[in-house]
Amino acid sequence: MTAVDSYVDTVDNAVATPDQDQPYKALGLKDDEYARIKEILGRRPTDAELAMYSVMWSEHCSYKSSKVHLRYFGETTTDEMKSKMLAGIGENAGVVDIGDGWAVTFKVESHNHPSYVEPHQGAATGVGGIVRDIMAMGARPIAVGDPLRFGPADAEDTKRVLPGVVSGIGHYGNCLGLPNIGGEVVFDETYLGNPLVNALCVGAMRVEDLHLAHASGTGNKVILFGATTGLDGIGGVSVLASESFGDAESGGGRKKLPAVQVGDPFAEKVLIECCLDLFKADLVTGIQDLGGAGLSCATSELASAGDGGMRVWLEQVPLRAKNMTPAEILSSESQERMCAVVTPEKVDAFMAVCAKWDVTATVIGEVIDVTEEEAANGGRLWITWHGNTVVDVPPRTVAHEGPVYNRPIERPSTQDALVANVPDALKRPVSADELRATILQLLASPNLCSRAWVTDQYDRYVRGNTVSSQPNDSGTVRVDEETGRGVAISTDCNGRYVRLDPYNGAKLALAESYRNVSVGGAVPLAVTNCMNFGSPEDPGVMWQFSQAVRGLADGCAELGIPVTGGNVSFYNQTGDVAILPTPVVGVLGVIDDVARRIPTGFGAEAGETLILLGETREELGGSEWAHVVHGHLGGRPPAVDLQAERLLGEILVAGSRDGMVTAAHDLSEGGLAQAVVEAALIGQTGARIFLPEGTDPFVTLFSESTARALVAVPRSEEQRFTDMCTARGQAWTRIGVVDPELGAVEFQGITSIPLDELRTAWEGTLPALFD
Amino acid sequence: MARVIVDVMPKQEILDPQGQAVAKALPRLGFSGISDVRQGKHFELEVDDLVDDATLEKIASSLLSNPVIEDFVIRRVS
Amino acid sequence: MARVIVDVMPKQEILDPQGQAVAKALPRLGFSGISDVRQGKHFELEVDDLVDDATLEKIASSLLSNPVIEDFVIRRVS
Amino acid sequence: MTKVGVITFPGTLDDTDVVRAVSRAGAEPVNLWHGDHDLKGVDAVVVPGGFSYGDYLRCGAIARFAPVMTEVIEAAGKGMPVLGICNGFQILCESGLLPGALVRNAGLHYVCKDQWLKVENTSSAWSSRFEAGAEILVPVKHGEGNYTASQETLDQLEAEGRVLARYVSGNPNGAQRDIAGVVSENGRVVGLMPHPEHAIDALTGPSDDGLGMFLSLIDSVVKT
Ligand SMILES: Nc1ncnc2c1ncn2[C@@H]1O[C@H](COP(=O)(O)OP(=O)(O)O)[C@@H](O)[C@H]1O
Ligand SMILES: [Mg+2]
Repeated sequence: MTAVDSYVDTVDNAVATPDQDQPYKALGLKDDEYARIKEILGRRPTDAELAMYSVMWSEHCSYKSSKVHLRYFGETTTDEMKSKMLAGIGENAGVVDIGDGWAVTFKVESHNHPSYVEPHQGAATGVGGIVRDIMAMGARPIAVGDPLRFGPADAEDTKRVLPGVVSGIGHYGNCLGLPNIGGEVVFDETYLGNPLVNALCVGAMRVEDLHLAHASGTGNKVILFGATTGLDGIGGVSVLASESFGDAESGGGRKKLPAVQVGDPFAEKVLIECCLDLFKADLVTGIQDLGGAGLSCATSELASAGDGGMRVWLEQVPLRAKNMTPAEILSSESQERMCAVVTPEKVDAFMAVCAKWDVTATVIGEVIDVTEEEAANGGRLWITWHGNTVVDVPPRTVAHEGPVYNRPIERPSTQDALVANVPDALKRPVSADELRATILQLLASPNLCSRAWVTDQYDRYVRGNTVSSQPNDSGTVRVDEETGRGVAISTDCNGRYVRLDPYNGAKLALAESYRNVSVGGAVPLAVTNCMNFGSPEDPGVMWQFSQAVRGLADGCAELGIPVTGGNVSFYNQTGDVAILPTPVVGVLGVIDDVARRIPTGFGAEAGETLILLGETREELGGSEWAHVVHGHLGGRPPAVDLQAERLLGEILVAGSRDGMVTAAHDLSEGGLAQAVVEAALIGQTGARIFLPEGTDPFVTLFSESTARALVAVPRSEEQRFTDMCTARGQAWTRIGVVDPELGAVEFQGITSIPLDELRTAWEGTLPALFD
Repeated sequence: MARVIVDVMPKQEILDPQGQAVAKALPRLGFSGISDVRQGKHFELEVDDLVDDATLEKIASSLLSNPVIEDFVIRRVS
Repeated sequence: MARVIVDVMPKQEILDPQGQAVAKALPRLGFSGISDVRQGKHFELEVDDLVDDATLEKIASSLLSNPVIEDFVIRRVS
Repeated sequence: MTKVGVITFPGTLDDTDVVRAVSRAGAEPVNLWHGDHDLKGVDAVVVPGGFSYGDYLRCGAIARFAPVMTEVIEAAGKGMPVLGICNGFQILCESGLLPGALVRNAGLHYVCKDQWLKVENTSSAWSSRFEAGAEILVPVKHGEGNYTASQETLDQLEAEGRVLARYVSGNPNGAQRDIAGVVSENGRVVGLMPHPEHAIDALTGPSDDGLGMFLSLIDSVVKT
């Protein structure tokens, strides 16, 4: 043990040595932030306090660059939109009332940087973290999903990152027994070096079981339970969101530690069951997960959300590494831990439940009274280490009163040129052979090919409630086995659209996600998001960000569904080059009986009529065609029309309720050609498509106009369905028939491609790259 | 031809859930006196005599182990 | 206190897909001269001096390895 | 009513699905806990899938020593029907109730997919409802389902008609002789990698073909 290791900085010591140098810069704090901490405390912080503030005031935890923009979500959420919302932005995860006494909570979070450093563990612990967020709301996690983005599919580093990320997500989620019901796999040059690993979790609970993270009630005990605390990810959080990524040195002269955490999904599975038993027995007053920023975050947030006072005996924390300092214990990001506030008379029963599950649980503190003056200043969090005070701070200043930046915003000067560079002059396929080749080329391209290589590594069956998952447009799980009530979820974002027009691009992400949920027959209810962007210190990136937030919020207001939560990940960039702005949007819908969900594949009944809903315009800016065939990005993205999306959604839900629609697939990247082929391959049946007369086949097949879906309607229902569309002003076109005998997809007058050939093209790409 | 052994172990400061699971199971099975268990990987390579130590080092660090979370030891046994 | 090492390897006649995957990856990464790779497990136990060889043998055969598919070797290193 | 015990170890995942399948078949599910020292009077036991004890060390290696398994091994010796699914199959092999072992999938990846199986043994306690040679569609989902045994053991299993089912239209894990499940000598203990409990309803699974295993069990208990 070195002298440095054994030295513990106390408050007394801090008062006695006001001028001692502190490594605040290495911890990611700026001069003025450090000065502000001194001002709050009226002295220099102790090492432990400095660790707490630095980690909690990091971009990742404090949202210091995004806060001023995110407020716009609240400002645009009307009371009516809030009517189904039981908890919103600010809680661990948003909660919505889905009817029959059920509430559902869902959230997406990023684990981008750790997954680049160590793909398997980084992605695995991303799943672990989001699942604990959901548990902290009192819910049982019921499904996970994983929107992913990587560099070019054939890049060398993608061969390292993608298989690791997929195995990490699969391993952790599969071991937890949570079905993976959806996600995305997108490839783009800008994600090389900045992969995006976003993890989604959905949980369900009875409305009356909602638990919010509060530490109220003087004398209540603070119990840390789950895994022991080690040296994992010390300082990770501040490193995560800081530009000095990768060179954080923890205090105390310890050798450099890896900023990654290793997860133990088994411990988390046991923790889930243990938590649910605790909730069932009503043993918990407040609960908080330990994620980024570990105990620093859990204690300061619990305390400031309650009556403001908390006392912690830090030496009580069960450790798994030797000689850990108080600062290290407070910043450790060891996984699979939770913190609960429990009334004294329930402590024994709490401990008994933990013992049943063999979960370590320890009383580490209690809720204390605060004076009026303390309350006004942000409460009191008092932490001792073997009798010496190492932290004595107002917790609100740690958890909620971090710095707020109004960063410079500027529309990049290059934006005009980008928008002016329209795809009109690109060479288009004209002959039948060229069109055929283009269909196959797009089908096999990395962004459009089958995701089975990824999704076959995820358990989608466990819990026995999965009604739809890959390759359907949305994932659907049953929540109530008696009534059949369930929820559907989809996440989407086309970063190229957002790059061309951040405001409308975000709306387009919302529109696609909304559409994916409604084509399954569910009614969209609420929205979550994960904002992945470059450096907030770049005014151009901040412009993208602020535009995207506004677009998403305005879009939600137009659709009447609230944003219930989200996550921001900045600094996704290599040198000066930022990733495509990627506001991943997740829409959650409700379906009152999952038995009437609409599948994506054709062929439930032979001879179904295929109807194209919506209007096709020539819209190829940012399209998959321009990207795959010409490596082109420019022009404007497709126009977004949320009223049209809403109408389309209503038509689909009505079609599902009345049994008029047997399959539906939305049109998005790759346009009609891609949608037809996918629905045929998924349904394992042939189809014949007649392109409407007088239209340009290329535009009809590859344009990416929004608010469109392809539906299969039994012949007996055709009249009723089209009458309904006409009556409600929904544009529709009869575009083909399902033909099981054909064994091919025929685009009449152009080409007929056998299903086998289509399947080989669609399914071959990822195995060839990653096996 | 030589046989080379590479043992790869989780770094000391990194969680080793596998080792812990074994350590916890032992007393349940009636075995006492084992205070700690760590579990790693054991590779046996049949190696041409021309392959030098630097190459083995590279193989171990780039393919057989993940330096972010693991350490390794190389031994030539014959 | 003694450190005991137990190495557990797939039996020769049992297919070892993990070892094979490594063996196949080596030439792709530009390493030649490695003709065979087998992958097993490596355990490090901290053991009380009272624990005798027969007990270690039992731990290795009943818990650490599965005799249907694996062989093991025990070494005391200190 | 036939009582079927469903064991939960720490890390068991598919126990609720087995409970659902048992009820759907018309029997009464009884939850058994890994620490239990008796089988609560059940007529049969299912060891469900999952990652018991995290599947650390080897799949099923730690679970086999749980107190409840001592009871199961003893009851199986007296002829009680036992079904091990996936991790349950691994546990039964580790316990010595079934021959062979399950090792890492040949492709080294976890595989979740709908899998066609051909049922061969229709005389076990869990398969009498199937026609010999019937092809059924049931999900597989595992990382270590590659069935391995010595050539003599495999020959013996085949000679005695103790291959419960084989994979057809593709082998998902490299299992020797495409074996998906095996039967004990007395025909009472069955282990298989695919998940019949996830194929009891076309709404939530690829088919309802799996229900036949639970119905077979009820027949066999009524008979004895
Ligand atoms: N990383 C992933 N994890 C789980 N499911 C995924 C993943 N990527 C794609 N999927 C699933 O594959 C299907 C096709 O994905 P995608 O083409 O992105 O759908 P869409 O265009 O309808 O949004 C969907 O069911 C989607 O949820
Ligand atoms: Mg879709």
